[in-house]
This record gives sequence, C-alpha cells and structure tokens, in this order.
Amino acid sequence: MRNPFVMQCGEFHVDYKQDMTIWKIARVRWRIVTIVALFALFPMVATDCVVGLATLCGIAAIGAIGLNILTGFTGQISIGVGAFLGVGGYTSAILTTKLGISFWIAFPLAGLITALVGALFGIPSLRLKGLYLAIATLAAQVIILFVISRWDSLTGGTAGLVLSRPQIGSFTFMSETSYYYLMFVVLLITIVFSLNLFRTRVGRAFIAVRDRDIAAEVMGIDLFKYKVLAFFVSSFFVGIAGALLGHYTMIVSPELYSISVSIEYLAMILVGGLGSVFGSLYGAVFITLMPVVLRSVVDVLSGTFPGLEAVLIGMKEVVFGVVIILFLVYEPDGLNKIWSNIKNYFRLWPFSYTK
Amino acid sequence: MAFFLQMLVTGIVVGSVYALVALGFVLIYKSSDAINFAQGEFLLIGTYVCLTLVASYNVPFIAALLLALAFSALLGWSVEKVVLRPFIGKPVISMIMATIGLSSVLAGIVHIIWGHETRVYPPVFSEKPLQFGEVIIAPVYAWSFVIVMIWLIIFTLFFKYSRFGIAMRATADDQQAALSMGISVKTIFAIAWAIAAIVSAVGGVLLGNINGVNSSLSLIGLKVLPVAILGGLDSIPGAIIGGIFIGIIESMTGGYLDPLVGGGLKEVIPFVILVIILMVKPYGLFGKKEIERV
Amino acid sequence: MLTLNNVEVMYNRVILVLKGMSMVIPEGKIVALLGSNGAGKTTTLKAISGLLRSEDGEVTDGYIELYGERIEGKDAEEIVKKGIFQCMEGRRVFEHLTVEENLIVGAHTRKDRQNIKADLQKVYHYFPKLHMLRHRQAGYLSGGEQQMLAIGRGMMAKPKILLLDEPSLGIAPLLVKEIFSIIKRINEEEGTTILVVEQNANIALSIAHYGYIMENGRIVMDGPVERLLENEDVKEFYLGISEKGRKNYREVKSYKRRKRWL
Amino acid sequence: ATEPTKEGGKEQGTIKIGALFDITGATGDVGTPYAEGEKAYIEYINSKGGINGYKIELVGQDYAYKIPEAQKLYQKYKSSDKVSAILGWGTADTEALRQQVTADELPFFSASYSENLKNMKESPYNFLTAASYSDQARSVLRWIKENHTGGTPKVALIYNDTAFGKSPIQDAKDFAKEIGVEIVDEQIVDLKALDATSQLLNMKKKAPDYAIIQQTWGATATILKDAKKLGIETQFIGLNWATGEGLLPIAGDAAEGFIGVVTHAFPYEDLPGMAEVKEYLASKGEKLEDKNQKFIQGWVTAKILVEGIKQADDPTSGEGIRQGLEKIKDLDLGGLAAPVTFTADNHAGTNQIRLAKVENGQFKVFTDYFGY
Amino acid sequence: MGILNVQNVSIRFGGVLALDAVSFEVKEGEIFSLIGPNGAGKTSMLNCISGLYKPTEGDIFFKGERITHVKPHKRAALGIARAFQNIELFPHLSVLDNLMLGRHVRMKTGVLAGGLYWGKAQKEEVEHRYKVEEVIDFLELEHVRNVPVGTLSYGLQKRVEVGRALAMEPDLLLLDEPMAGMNNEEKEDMARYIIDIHEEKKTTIILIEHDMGVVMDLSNHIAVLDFGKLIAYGTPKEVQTNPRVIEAYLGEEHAV
Ligand SMILES: Nc1ncnc2c1ncn2[C@@H]1O[C@H](COP(=O)(O)OP(=O)(O)OP(=O)(O)O)[C@@H](O)[C@H]1O
Ligand SMILES: Nc1ncnc2c1ncn2[C@@H]1O[C@H](COP(=O)(O)OP(=O)(O)OP(=O)(O)O)[C@@H](O)[C@H]1O
Ligand SMILES: [Mg+2]
Ligand SMILES: [Mg+2]
Repeated sequence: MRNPFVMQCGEFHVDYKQDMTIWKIARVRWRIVTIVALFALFPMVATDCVVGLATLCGIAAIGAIGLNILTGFTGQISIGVGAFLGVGGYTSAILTTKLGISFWIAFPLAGLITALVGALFGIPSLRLKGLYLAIATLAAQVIILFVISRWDSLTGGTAGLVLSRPQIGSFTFMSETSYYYLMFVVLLITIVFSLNLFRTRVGRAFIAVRDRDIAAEVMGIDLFKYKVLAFFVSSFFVGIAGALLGHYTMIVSPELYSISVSIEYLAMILVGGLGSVFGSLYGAVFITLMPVVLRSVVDVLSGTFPGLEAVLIGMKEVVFGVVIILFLVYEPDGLNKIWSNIKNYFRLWPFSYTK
Repeated sequence: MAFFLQMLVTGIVVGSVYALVALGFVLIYKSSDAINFAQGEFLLIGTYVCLTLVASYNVPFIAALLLALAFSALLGWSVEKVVLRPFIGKPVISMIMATIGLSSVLAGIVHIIWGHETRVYPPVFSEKPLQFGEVIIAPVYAWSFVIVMIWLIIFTLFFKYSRFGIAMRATADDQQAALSMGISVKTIFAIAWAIAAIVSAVGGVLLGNINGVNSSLSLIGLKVLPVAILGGLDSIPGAIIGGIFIGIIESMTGGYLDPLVGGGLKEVIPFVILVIILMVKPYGLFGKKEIERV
Repeated sequence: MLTLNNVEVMYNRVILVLKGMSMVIPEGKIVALLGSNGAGKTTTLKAISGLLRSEDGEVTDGYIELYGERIEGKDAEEIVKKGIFQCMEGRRVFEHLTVEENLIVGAHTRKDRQNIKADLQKVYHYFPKLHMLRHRQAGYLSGGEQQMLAIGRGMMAKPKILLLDEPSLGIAPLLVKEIFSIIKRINEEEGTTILVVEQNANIALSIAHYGYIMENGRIVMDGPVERLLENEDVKEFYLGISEKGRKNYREVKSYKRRKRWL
Repeated sequence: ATEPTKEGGKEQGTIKIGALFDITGATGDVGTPYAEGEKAYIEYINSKGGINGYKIELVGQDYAYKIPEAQKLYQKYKSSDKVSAILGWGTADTEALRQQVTADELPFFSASYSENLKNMKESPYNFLTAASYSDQARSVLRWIKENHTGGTPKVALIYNDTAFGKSPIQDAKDFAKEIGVEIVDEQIVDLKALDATSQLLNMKKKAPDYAIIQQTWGATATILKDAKKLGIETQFIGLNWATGEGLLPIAGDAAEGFIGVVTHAFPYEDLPGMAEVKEYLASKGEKLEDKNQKFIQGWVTAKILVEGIKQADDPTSGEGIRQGLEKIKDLDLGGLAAPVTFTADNHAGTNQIRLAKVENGQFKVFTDYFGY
Repeated sequence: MGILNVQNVSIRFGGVLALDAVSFEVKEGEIFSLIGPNGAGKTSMLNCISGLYKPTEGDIFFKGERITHVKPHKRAALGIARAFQNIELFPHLSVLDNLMLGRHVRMKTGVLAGGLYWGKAQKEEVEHRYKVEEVIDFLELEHVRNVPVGTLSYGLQKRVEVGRALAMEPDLLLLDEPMAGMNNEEKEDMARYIIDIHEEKKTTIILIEHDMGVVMDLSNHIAVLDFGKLIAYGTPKEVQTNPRVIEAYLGEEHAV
C-alpha cells in the first residue's frame, strides 16, 4: 500500500493527454477541490461585511486577471484599465436601464463591447511598445472618460447612471451572500479559462510576443493580430469585472474609473506576480484588503492615542507603501513566487538545493 | 492676431512648467530605464521644505531655495539608497512598482508633517504682469521658461561629455555590463535620483507660486508623464520641446476649439495628438530607438 | 596572483553550479579555461569579477584571492578598481552609445584621465575598423565588430587581469586569428595577465601558457599547454583530431567515445 | 444599534453614526476641518449628556475621496457597526451610495449639495442641509437681476467637468431665462488647471458683467489671478466651495472684490450660534480664530442630524431618525446657517444663502439670508 | 528553378550598403552555405529571406512565388523556418513550450476553444505534442523537456533553437551560426543533427557558419559575401581555391 503521508514523488503518466493536465498529481487535484469548496462555503460563516469585502476582492481579481493577460502575459503595459472597467460598467448599465435588457444578456455583452473597445485602443500596439504603448492606453483612459462624461443622453454625463442588482425570476441578488456566489462563479470560470488559455496555442503565442517578438513573428505569429487579440481578451475580462462591479455598487459614474483605479490594478498584478493567474488573485486580494486592514489598525490605535489621529492616518499611507516595497525587495516576482518558493522549500526539504 | 499670440505665448510658458516637471522623469529614465511614479511627491516635498523655510523661519527666498535643493538632493540620494538599491539588476517593472510604493510612503510623510491645508508662498515673484505688446505673461511663468532653458543647456552638456553622464547612459543600456566596466551602478542611481529630486523641487517651487501648495500638487506628476513620452523618454531636449508643444496645443485647443464644443477638449486633445504623433514616431520626437537586431 | 580555492557557487539559493573549483592564475601569463557548454566557465569568471550578485548567484564556499587578499563577495566596481576586468560573454556593448563612448566608458574607473586620449588611439591602432566606425551606434555593428569593441573596451580599462569570455564567438576565421594575436600582443606588450575562456581550443591553446579543463563545475585536468596538447582526450574532444588527423564532419560517428576523465 | 443599559432609567444606550471623511484625498484641505467640525459637535452634545438619554457615537474614517473605499467603509458601518445614519462628503460617493442607503433605510447627510438629491423618489434618504448648488446659483442670479443697473445683466458660467461642477449649470440656465438674465458664455476650467488664460480670453470676447464660478479654491484662485493679469472687469461670484478663507492666500490681491456665496458662517462673525462653538472650543483649550468656515459647516451638519435624532420617536433606527428629521421645522441655527425645514416630501432644508465680498483680504458678509 | 531565388537584393541602412545587388539560387534539397567576414551582410540576407528586413531593391522568390513583400509570419506558414545567430528563445517558457510554439502555424485552436480546452483543442494539443516529442527525441533534449530555456547552458539553448525551427517542419531551414560557442565535441553533434535533418526530412538548409571545417564538409554549394557583395559562388572546392575568397575571408590556412 502507498504510504498515505507522502506526496507522490514523480509523475507516472502513460500518455501525453495526462501529462498535459493542469494539476498533474491526484493529491494536488484534491487539494484544489477542497480549496474551492472552502471558498464556496465561506459566506455561511462570515459576516456580511466580510462577504462584501470578499466580493470586492473577487471582482478585482477578475479584472486583474484580465489586465495580467495583457500586461503580464503579453508584455503590453496598460494604464487604461480604469476606463475599460468603466466601459463594462456603463455598457451593462445602459443596456439594462435604458434598453431594459436582462442582466444575463447585458453582462456578456458588456464584456464583448469592452473587448471591442479594448481592441480598438490596442491598434497603436502596431507601432508602440513598452512605456510608449502604456501612454497610448493612458490616452484611452482620458478619451473614454471624456466621452462618457460628455455623452449625457446615453451615459447620464458626469452624474452617472444608477443600476440595479441582477434578478433570476423573482429572486434578486440583493444580499451580500447571493452576490458573492454570482461573483464566485464568474471568478472560477475566469480562472479556469485563463489557465487553459495559457497552456494552448493562443496563450503560448501571447507569451512569445512578450518574450521575443521578432522571433515570434518568424515562428509564424502575426504580431499585430495577437497584440490586438490580447487587448481584446484582456478587455473582455476587465469589462466583465466592470459590469459586475457596477451592478454590485449599483452606480456607474466617471469618477469611479479614474487613473488611480488603473494604477491600483497595475499594483495588483505587480504585487501578485506578472504573468501568473493566481498571482493576479493574490494581488487583488492584497491591494483590496490592505487599506481596510490598515484602517482598522488606525481605528484601534487612534482610540488608544486620540491625539495622534492625523499622524496615524499619514502612517497608513506610509505603511502601505513600505509593505509594497518590502514585498518587491523580498520577491520581485510577486506573491505568487513567494508562494511557490514556500512550496519548493517543503518539496525539497530537508535538502536545500537541487542538482 | 493678438489673441493668437497670447494663446501661443501662454502655451509656451505653461508648457515650460510641464517641461520642468517632465525633466525629472527623463533623468531617472536615462539612468535606470524606469519611470518614477513618486516624481510628484519629490516635487511636493521640495516645495514644502522651501515654503517652510520662507514662511516659518523667515529665511530669504533664494537661501531657502538653495537649502531646499540641497535637502532634495539628499532626499533623492537617500531614497535611492534605502528604497531602490535592492532593485538594481531586477526587472524594470518591479522598480516602477517600487516607486508607486514610494509615492505612497512620501505622501504619508507629507501628510504627517504638513497636513492638508493649502499653503501659499509669500509673494516671491512680482505680481505685476509682464507686457509684451499685447501679450501678457505672469512673471512666474517667464521665470520657468528661463529656468527650463538653463537646465536644457546644463543637462545636454552633462550627458554628452561628462564621465558620469556617459556612464549613466551606459547604465540605462545594460546594468550588468555597466557593472563589469567598474561603474558603480549604485552611485550612478544615487546621482540620478538626487538630480531628479533637485529638478523636481525647482518645478515644485514654481508651481507652488502659481497655485499654492497642497498635497494634490503631486498629481501634476501624472499629468506631465505624456510630455516626457512625447519628447522621447530619455531625451532632455525632448522633454522640453514636448512640454512646450503640449502647452501650446492645450492653449490653442482651449482658445479655438473649446468655444465650439462647450469646453473640456483642452484636457483631451493633447492625448489624441500624442497618440497620433507616436504612431508616426514610436519613440517620441527624440527618444532613443530600441535597437532590435537578430 | 589570482587564486580560486574550492569555490562553490549557487544560483537562486538552489542551483549549485561550481562544485569546488580551484585554479591559479600566475602573473603575466595567459591562462585558457576550456570546457563543454554549461560546465560553469562563465560562472567562474563572474565569481571572480563580482558579477554574480546581479544574477542572484553567490559564492557559498571556498575563497578567491588576489595577491593574498580575499575578493569573493566584493562589489563588481571594487574588483574592477583592483584591476580585474571582464569582457562578458555575448559582447554586451552599450547599444545606444557610440563606439567611442563605449570605449570611454571602459576607462570609467581610471585615475589617469589625461592618458585616455592616447589609449583611445592605441585601441584604434589595434583595431583600425573601430576607428572607421567610431561615431556609429554600437548596437548596429555586426557581431565581429562588437567583439572588437568589447575587447577594446577591456584595453581601455588598463586592467592587471583581463578576463575574456569566448572572444572568438561568431568571429570569422581570419579575424579570430587576428584577435588572438592581439590578445597575445596585449599580454606581451602591456604585461596584462589574461584568463581566456574559449570553445575554440585550437586557437586558445596556441597562445596560452597554461590550460585548465573544466567539466560539470570542477576542474578535471590542468597543466602547461604543451602537456595538454599531448593528451589523447584533449586532442579528440577539444581539438577534433583523431589518430587519422582531422575528421570530416560528414563522417562523424553516431556513437560517442566517453571521456576518460569523467 | 442600542444596548439598553438601565430599564426605565435615563440612560438608554448608544446611537452610532457613520461618517466618511476626506482627510488625505483630493479634497482633504476642506475635508479635514469639516470632519473636525462634525466630530466636535458630537463630542459637545455628548458632554451635555447626549440626546434623550442616548449617547451618540461617531464612527468615522478617512476614505481619501476614493469611491471604492467609501463603498467598503459603508459596508462596514452598516454591517459591523450597525449605524443608524451616515454623514457623507463628496458628490460622487454620495451618488454611489444613494441606492444602498435607500435599501438600508439610512438617512444620509452629504456635504455635496447636488440638486438631484432633492428628488424624493430616487433618494428618499438623502437630506440637504444647505441650499443646493442650483439654489445657490438661482439666488445669485436673483441678486444680480435685482442689483444690476443698466440693461439686461450678462452672465458667464465657469465650472469643471465633474458631477460637482456641472450640477447647477442646467438649472442656472433655465432660471436665468425665466427671470430675464442673459447667459452669454460658459467656460470649463479643470479643477487642477494651472492656467485659465484661453478660457478667460474667450469669455472676455462676450464681455459678461458677471461670472458665476462653481469650483474649489485652487481653480477659483487661478481664474481670479489670470483675470487680473488680463485686466478683465467682470464681477466674479463663487458658489459655496469657491468661497472660504482658503481662497484668500492663494489668490492674493486678485481676490479683492470677489463675491462669494456663504452657506455657513465664518468663525469671526458675531452670531448667537457661535456661543456653543466657543464653549466647546474653550473646554478643549482651543480658540475660535484657529477654526475656519468648513469647521462651522461640519458642526452645523452634525447639529441638524442630532436635532433629527432628538425629534425621533425611535432614534435607534435609520427609519426612525428619518421620521424625526422630517419633523424639523424652521430649525434656528443661531445664524450659523439658514434655518432648516424638512418634511416628508421635501428633504431640501433651505434655499437661502448670504453673500460676502472680499475687502482688505477678508470676506465681509453684506446680505442677510435670502432665497430666490 | 531552385526553391529559393534571390535576385539583385540590396539593402541600405542610413549610409551603409549592407547588401549590394546580391543574387543567388538555392536548389531544392541542398545544404547551401553563406560565408563571409563579419559585417559582410550574411545575417541581413537571412533577415531579407525571413522577411524581417525589406530589401531596398531586388526580389526574392520562394518556390517560384514572389515573397519580397510578404510579412514574416506568412513566410513561416509558407515553410521558411529559422534559427537565430544570437539566441532568440522564449526564456520563461519550457523547452516543450518553445517547441510547441514552433508548431504554431500548423495548429488552429483559437481563444475560445483554447480557454475551454474541450474536444478538438485538447486533441490538437496532444497530436502536436507527438510531433514535438519526435524533435525532442531527435535532438536528445529529453532531460530538459520541462526546464525553462532561460536557465539552460548556451549549447543546449542553441540546440533548442534549432529544434524550434525543426518543429515547424519547414521546407527551407535557415541556420545562422548554429555552432558558434560550441566546443569541438558539440560541433560534431550539431553537424550530425544537421546532416540527419537534411537526409531524413529532405529539408533544404541555408547555413551561415564561421567554422570552415563544418562549412566545407557539409555544403553542396557556398556563396561568399564581402562588404555586401557576392564575391564568389560554387562548390566547396571551387570556393576554397578562389583567391578573392582567400584574401577576404579564409586566409591561407583554410585554403587548399
Ligand atoms: N542566472 C542563472 N540562474 C540559474 N542557473 C544558471 C544561471 N546562469 C547559469 N546557470 C547554470 O549554470 C550552469 C553553468 O553555466 P555557465 O554559463 O557558467 O556555463 P559555461 O561553462 O559558461 O557554458 P557555455 O560554454 O555554454 O557558455 C548551467 O547549467 C546554467 O544552466
Ligand atoms: N538594422 C540595422 N540598422 C543599421 N545597420 C545595420 C542593421 N543591420 C545590419 N546593419 C549593418 O549591416 C552590416 C551587415 O551586418 P550583418 O549583421 O548582416 O553582418 P554579418 O555578415 O551577419 O556579420 P557577422 O558574421 O558578424 O554576424 C553591418 O555593418 C551592420 O552594422
Ligand atoms: Mg559561458
Ligand atoms: Mg551575422
């Protein structure tokens, strides 16, 4: 009988199909199922406030995965995510409130339309690279927000639009828990989809474009097509996240999608790990929760030291920055790398190196 | 015609303020290929230090400015030492992220020390507008134009001929190879950051004289990023011409297009033009081309 | 003058590459370091020149001494100041700098700045082609031109010890000969000690005084060049000569003879 | 929520109020004194023994003018702190939370006086404690109409491209038409503008007699300084966020003659309502001179909410407080602000303002409260 | 007509005439070598053939079709594959994925199918995996199959580079100094691989190499470039004895 306490030490696969599954070892698969189940059950025990935060984290994670597809996997830095979230949110808002279309149709359409807008603003990638391309996406941010705040008849202008929570039959996703599940399903699909994407042809091509575009071209990859495609796919998920967020907060307005949102998302994937699906998830959780945690610390402390409140509020920002920097110093490849280093350490333990 | 001239001159002088701030980006980029998102905070701190000296300690303006510049240099130097040192040789993107973290730290410190109120310089530059024919300029702006031209000359010479200038460019090209030349990449970075902080502080002091100082002044950093890009991220003349160019476009749009559409285009059009120009010149007006050979 | 004793190098805290590497580089001599791909030659050079750190590698055991002074773990710039200069694998010229600026950067650490002009001329004298190209951006030079530039840059530093990593890589045969003769001249005329890592064993051994052969992170054989040249294995695996003289590549057998030292 | 401590005794428990402060965000300069004012009044009222035996606890945190942060905070106030009402701040976050406070039945006081908050159908839990931006503009137009000599007054509007900036514009245009004031020009000046030369020169071509500014201090100062530089003669009139002590040092000389809408009193005014403020500050060892108008504004806002709690039959629930607030009639604020009245179908407390003119570097109020 | 026809190709960079009216023909199924001193324009010639450079003048025909203005990725689909002079692998991907990328043009899966990884997409991946395993087997890369190529030693990377081109199953294989940086033993291995490719798959090969032993032993025909000009063309024997070639490139030693 196999010793139940040790991890299977090798991969014994008899065909390539098996060798190509995402999680190759049965125990790992079980572990994944357990984790998913835990997350599915978690709202049963958590307070509304915690579930609400988890929902925001999850939505951010969907957007971050979207951004990571573009920036982490395809190497095209974007500082326009904020506006693309907006496109998603507004599309769904306009479709549901102005045209009375059901959320369930508007939601995927929001993704699709954002994807198209994204692809449109991806056209400069024909010529631009790196930070120069990043500025083109910043231009997208500015232009999209300008259009949104000016097209009053469609978007409600600077005041924005108010939208409602989705419904199935007579059931409305009004409670925190119900919306959490909605987010959870979408997040799961997003994760599985992107994991699959990056072990097949198109995903590989994205990475190739990022690593060595000239070589990629000579391998038969149409650079322009794949760059724009990356904008398309990425914006699809960002749009989906935008729509989810819009229906969660029940409002869309231009001020919700400012440049600082874009930078926040960039921070998520950088802290989480560029080019890593799970990294996006960790990063999203980290960046979403960190201010909340710091704020409660400030809250507790300023109860103890009432005079120091102003200092503490400043300290909150300082600590936030310091934590980010420490993370990067300690592990520039992000949270995901830290996690896999920990895993590797235990995998190799008690030996400290390979070879 | 007078209107046109006024728009043109306003564009040039406002643009030179942009250029002043954009220079900070360029200096960092030139040595490390990274964008410094904490540029705005450098600017803010330099301004606050100068302001505090002038307003609270009654130091004469010029002396206060020099002290503030010295302080900024020290700040840039130590920030590099403490925060950015570990990122030498690491991917540029993590260095960029670190500067985002840094901006949060500095913003927090500014809040703790100087709070939130808008503070104002005692009048340093004369309030009396300069009049050239029918064109009117506020003296602060005229000064920023002059200063930007001085920087232009100093930095062009520095990067072309001085030992450290060339070493800085070498470092930006290939850090590891620079190390192998015996170039102390640390020193190079420290110098670059110190200079960038000085340049920002000068920009900040001028801006502070225009609109007062409060923490949202640091947002100018982001606003000016496109300027640096337009000129070409590593080009000193690029930053200056880019700044003036964007200044003029803004001013012209404001003067001629905004009345037609009810305003607001002034903030957007520069971006549209920026993208169009980049499509033709993908590395900005004067940026170095990425050399791609196989 | 330069001694490596039992040096171990690890990358990323997990990958052990050098496994007790020892060698001695005598003053004023040319030493050749040969070895198959991935043996750790480049790693050895980087361990000496202090460039490991920027790749997340470190010397975990043993020591490196220059004139009896421990230098392992020192910063690269300090080591250059002490007179060790590495020409890195793959040339690594500064692409956006002109040829001349590249050369000037090579002299970055030198104190005697007034002599730089003269040395520049000396480099142009050794490599007239570089003089022709002096205002060109180095990134657009062809491979061979870049290689000359990289060596010229090394000369500009006036090092006591010059570490060359595969100087013949991608160089046309005539030029290889020329470059190696220049290396020899530098050694003879300037008295520079040279450690050269090479795949082209023929040419490396033709100018070297002493050779080391490394496999898998260790030195497996060393000796004066004359002795190495007599070794059967060296002949077969590094010089490509069998008993019958040079082999025709078309007749290479599909089976391999094993090296005796492994 | 409440925990009754003594059956039938005087002490009833604690009523929690949530607050969103902007300390570190884009509007931190005015947000901070406003927050202090709110906190001060709550502390003051507690030191007086609370309201009807209830202590009031203000749970407030900095949201840095970021809407997602406001969302998260709101979530926390609602579900962990179980607050009964919210003191909000900016236009965007007020909009963002409007539906949720409705669903959760929590009265919401914002420092943003958008006209659309008056809409009882869409925002039945939002209360306006001062004249809405539109009302301010209307009152200003009324004042112009009545005081202008020589022909139809020509007015320009200067604002920024945000929900805050645009909020009064349409209403102002409609009202001007109605009373016979001509709107000759509109200019958009960004909140962070370094320069407004092009806008002012364009405006100059239309030669307006007056220009109404809906901006914050920074942009207002830019406008005034550039107008002075260009020698523009127009009388500038700013709505409440353009007005305040903070404008003066930035604009310097250029502020002389500027007219501002005053919704809340300046601390240096001698008014009956100041007594309480002075008493509170004295107990803290602070002086009125160190406070500014935004402090008073925060103080008054909190005071109105507390009055609602006082009037409520069930002060422990949001719904109860709303009913209490709707009983408020002509609440005299001792001149600190215009008297406030709420009813079941009107949550706009007042439409009255005062005007002040900058003379010798200080705002001098020169009208009494008036509406349109 | 050969598989590749280069007619009068010139290319200019600023003031540099990197190729000066070069014409030659590569016959189907041969090993064709391009030699010349550093900076002669050999790599530029390959860049023109694979489409990375647009000739300033002249035309290139592949299988009789004019491809002068065809985009590089289309040329890959037509059957031109290339291994680069300086390693151009995808450093963060494993050897396996690098080779799978070589199969890119032969695969079809799109975004949706790939993301769902269902039915056809999965079948296709597995199918092509077999082809790639063949190449791995052929170049003896089994032991590093799942290692990110960035951490491999130079020699191995070169081999992966060739493998990636092979995975494309090209009709014309361009090899730019595949043996640079290898020791004698490894060169022998690489030579054997090249001969095997040539014999087993009947692939036409254009080879740039500075090791004259290799070039002379392997090639059917050789073209010599100097300063962008074609100075000689012929069989190894002919080229080796050509005085211009000896003077410009070979030196006395390699001349026979
Ligand atoms: N930065 C690095 N991180 C991890 N492993 C590395 C790194 N650099 C080198 N290695 C590994 O160290 C070993 C030795 O590499 P090194 O470059 O020293 O070999 P070499 O003898 O110079 O080979 P070549 O002749 O191919 O240049 C190789 O197996 C390589 O994979
Ligand atoms: N993109 C480019 N821009 C400018 N000049 C170029 C470019 N590509 C090549 N050159 C120039 O063209 C000439 C030929 O270069 P090429 O790389 O083709 O030489 P090569 O024959 O491959 O040399 P080597 O054997 O050293 O690799 C060189 O002088 C080089 O500087
Ligand atoms: Mg090596
Ligand atoms: Mg070449």
